[in-house]
Amino acid sequence: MTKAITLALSLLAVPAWADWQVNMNEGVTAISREVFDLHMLIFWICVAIGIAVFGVMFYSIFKFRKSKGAVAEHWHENTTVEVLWTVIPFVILIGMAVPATATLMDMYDTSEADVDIQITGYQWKWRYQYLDEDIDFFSNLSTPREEIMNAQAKNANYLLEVDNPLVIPANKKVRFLITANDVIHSWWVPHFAVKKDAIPGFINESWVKVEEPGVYRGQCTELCGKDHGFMPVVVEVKSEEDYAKWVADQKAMKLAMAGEASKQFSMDELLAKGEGVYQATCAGCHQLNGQGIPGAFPAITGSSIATGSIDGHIDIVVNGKAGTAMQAFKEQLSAVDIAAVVTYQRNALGNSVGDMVQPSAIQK
Amino acid sequence: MATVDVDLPHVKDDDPHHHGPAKGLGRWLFTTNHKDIGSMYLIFSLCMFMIGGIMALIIRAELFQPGLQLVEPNFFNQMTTMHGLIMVFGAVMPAFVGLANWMIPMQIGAPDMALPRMNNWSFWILPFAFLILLSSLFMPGGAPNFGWTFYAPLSTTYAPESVTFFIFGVHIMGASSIMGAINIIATILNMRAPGMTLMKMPMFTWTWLITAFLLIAVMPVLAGVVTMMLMDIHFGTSFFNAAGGGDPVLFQHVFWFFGHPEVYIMILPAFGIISEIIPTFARKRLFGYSSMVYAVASIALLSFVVWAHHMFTVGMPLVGEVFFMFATMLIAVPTGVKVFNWVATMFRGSMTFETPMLFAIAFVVLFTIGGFSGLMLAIAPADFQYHDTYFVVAHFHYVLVPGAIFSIMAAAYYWLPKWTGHQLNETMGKVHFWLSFVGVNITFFPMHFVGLAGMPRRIPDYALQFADFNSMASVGAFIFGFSQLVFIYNIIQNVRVGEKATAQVWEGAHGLEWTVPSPAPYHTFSTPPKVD
Amino acid sequence: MHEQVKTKRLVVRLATAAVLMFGFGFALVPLYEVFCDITGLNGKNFNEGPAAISSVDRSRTVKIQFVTVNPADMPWEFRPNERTMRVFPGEDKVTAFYAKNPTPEWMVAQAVPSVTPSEAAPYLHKVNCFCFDRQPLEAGADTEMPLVFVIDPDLPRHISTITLSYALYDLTDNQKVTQSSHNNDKGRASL
Amino acid sequence: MKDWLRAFASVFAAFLGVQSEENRERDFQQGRFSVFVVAGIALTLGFLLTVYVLVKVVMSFV
Repeated sequence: MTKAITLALSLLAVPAWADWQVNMNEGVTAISREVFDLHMLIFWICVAIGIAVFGVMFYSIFKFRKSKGAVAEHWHENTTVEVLWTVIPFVILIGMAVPATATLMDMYDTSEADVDIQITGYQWKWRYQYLDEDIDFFSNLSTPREEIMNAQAKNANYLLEVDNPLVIPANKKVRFLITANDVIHSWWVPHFAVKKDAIPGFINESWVKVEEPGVYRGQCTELCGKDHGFMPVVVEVKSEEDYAKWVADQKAMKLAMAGEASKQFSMDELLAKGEGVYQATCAGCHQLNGQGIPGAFPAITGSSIATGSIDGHIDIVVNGKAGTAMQAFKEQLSAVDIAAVVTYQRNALGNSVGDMVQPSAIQK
Repeated sequence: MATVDVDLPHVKDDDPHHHGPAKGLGRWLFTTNHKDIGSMYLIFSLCMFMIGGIMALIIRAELFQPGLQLVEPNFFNQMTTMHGLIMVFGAVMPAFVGLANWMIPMQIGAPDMALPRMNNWSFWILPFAFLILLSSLFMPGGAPNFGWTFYAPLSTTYAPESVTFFIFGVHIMGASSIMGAINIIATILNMRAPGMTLMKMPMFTWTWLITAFLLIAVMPVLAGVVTMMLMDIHFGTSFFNAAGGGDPVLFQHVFWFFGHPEVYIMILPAFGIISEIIPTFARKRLFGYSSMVYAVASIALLSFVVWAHHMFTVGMPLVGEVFFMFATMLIAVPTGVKVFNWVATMFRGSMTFETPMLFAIAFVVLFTIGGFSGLMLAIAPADFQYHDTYFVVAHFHYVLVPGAIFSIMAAAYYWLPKWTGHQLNETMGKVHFWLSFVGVNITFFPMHFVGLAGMPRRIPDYALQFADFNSMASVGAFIFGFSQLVFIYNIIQNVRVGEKATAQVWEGAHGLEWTVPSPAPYHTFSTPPKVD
Repeated sequence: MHEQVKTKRLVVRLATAAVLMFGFGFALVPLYEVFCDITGLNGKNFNEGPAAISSVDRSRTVKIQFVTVNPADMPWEFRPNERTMRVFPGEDKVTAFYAKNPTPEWMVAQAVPSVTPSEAAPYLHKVNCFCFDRQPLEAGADTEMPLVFVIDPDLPRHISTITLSYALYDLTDNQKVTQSSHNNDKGRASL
Repeated sequence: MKDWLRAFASVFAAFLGVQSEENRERDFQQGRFSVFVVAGIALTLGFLLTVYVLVKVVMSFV
């Protein structure tokens, strides 16, 4: 019954923002414009050849019909014509190969970069580490599950929004060192024309020099499992001053977080924060109602771990469970978040154990 | 195609000791007759086409609107993977093998295939291979969900339990293809009627001979790659696991070394069919028969040196990218140029437009569009924007659906009167054609747009800017899907009823197969025909 | 009958060709290793041990970065002591990587190196590297793992930055014979 | 020696995808299958080499 409702609801929710984009994004970097021009050049060449070929073909379809008394001729070979129609495409191809090679060489430019960022693909999120600064955070999909399940109208950036976007300076060469933690992913931002596979155990590199500040969105482009369609890439390009300010803020926030870890929280504060963390991180597998998916993901409600010893519960959230989809969230969640979500799981979703965890009790 | 002016007196094949087919199920289980085995391959391929089609409709139904409506993401990935596997290995390849089994012996004047018993066996292991594959849908963890290209480590370390069933299924399909290829080469090289020299062989037989060599060269490599996967998963080796010194990119290289010749295996027989049909309905001999034969042979050889254009974004050094870009663009010449041969055949011909000719013309037009998008994909820097988006999905569906599938339908409409002995219902044939033609374009042309706009492939849900073209594609998919029921109706109708078809069937047809009566008797050419 | 013999011979030849191609599929693995070593494809390089490099090229410096990845929830702490170094090509350099095993059990790990840009891989010689062999660590222990390397002076001049990354893989389960006390259930649960 | 030369010429024509009728008849009547296979593989390796050299030349312009 609920499926019928959601189906009806989705038909009604006419996409607020119809878009009929038919062509490639021209992009905001010199490289992406070069690629766009190359794409259009080859497209027009193909259209020209197509018109020629289909023209002759449809001409003969209409002119040489038996019903109009056409009598078939008997020649069936003419090597000079064949040589001609082989050499001409050959020359056209060379014409295409020259600019293509030039663009490809520009892309493989190995000059020194101003900012180096390590991008690591995880199963179904991205991790950004700034090599020169001590900044390291995860970027998760922030589209609410209700929108995905059609219980709520979809916002304009549906499925292309994250909680912590990657922030880079404009007009600076930013070099990306791309690798993966588990399976092969692929990091793509259409407006940069940057797409590189993230391969576990190996490192790839790419770079970008963005001219206009703004927010640019992309997605993982290599099948990486269940939520391959739900790990977007959002890059916020700031001017140099804003970027410097952002770096300073990040560092200050890191210090504050360290301080906060030693603070004592009340049960309500922990529950409120815990609910947010649960929906953003845990609901993907354990589901919103904590029932999980039988045979695939265990339920939280009435789980022996969530109602059992609190240390066991913390250990499985911090270190995960090897050989299963339960990841170690030690690096992905702050001590405060882990304390909050453990408390939430023990005192909500049908469990009411009554105890709570302080961030100081979490040693990472 | 060399005209074969056979003035064979019309011999009714009724010599006394002739025995018709056995009765009941035994006929089909133990048959060694190339016509029965050909029919079984074609019926099997049609069933697989329907199953693969249903999965495609599930995919398109989910993608009709943004948001998850029908299926959860893991099952969606199973549908895309199984759709790919069933269509490639279950619908397209068996259909071509079925057409080869039916037509090659009759086209070269041979009584049957060279190894009839192996022929029976290479068919009968196919249904079991697909039973193994399809049964994985009902196993814990579900069917394979790592795409039909099954990249490691998603297909090895992170695969569901059923990956082992997938591996054994692929092994058996590979064995069937290799045995089929050996059988076809032995038949063509050793059992041609006297006078039917290699120079006079019809184009369908020529393309199949070359495809058979390709099959023997690459199906073992596919078996190799899945065996390496098996060893990685169960026997603790590390071919593709970086921890033990392996390399996931090695998997991609070995897979695509098989993969690219495989796509030629799926299109060369289609070249052969179209080169049979267009001359018949244009009443004019194929333009440049020898160029076609030589080009198809060179395509087979050159298809081995371009595989890495599927991997431009994997992080190859610059030298590798430029090499594979140049090599791919160069081999596009002999392939693309063949389209001009067909157009030249139609030029100054005298054409009529029955259903087979309609499908053939649609093939030439739409396959060429797929060829153009393929040429755009060959440009490495631009491929950084196209790779693994819906632009690639549009490309390979244009070369496969209006390409391989339309050529199989054209072949069916072209040779069915010879197989069943009944004339075709032209109007129903045209209904099926126009519905499929409209459906195919509404489904796959918008995919070019969403692909260029930035929609990656293999995702169960998408951002709002891709919504409109996706709903169009989904509507087109249902049109195309249900119009295949008309195709099934036409086939059944043609088998059961329809006025008597003459031996010649089509006015402009040439070739030994048109010298035997319609329906083709159970045993043809027991006494080899004399070809001058 | 003559035709039977010809068919039999042809089929045997074609079948052997198929078996040879199956072997060729497996031969692609060592072929790939050799190809990687020559071209540095995919950032793999195998030039380990002392490199016969005499001269030090002081006309330019090359920036070398060290990057670490803990794949598949490897619980160890693992980071380079020095994130970036500026070196002269031809000059032997030493650095170290810090590793700590926070879990309550004995573990062993294997580091897998990778270099980018892959064009530079053949020019980076690892004289002595912790990635040559497996690194065991007792519960709670930590260590400094040495790396001695030198960059070949005939590194192409347009390469100014080399990044050397290490992925530290946990090899404890297939190394250990007895089931450890820590009940890390290694059973294959479905995903 | 003559038919080796002719085989190479025919295979090269095949790579271009153009061949005349009488060449084909001559090839199929006199040519030996093994000669053509060797010529085919040799020319494919030749094709590989020429493209590789072409790439190196084009890259040297950077």
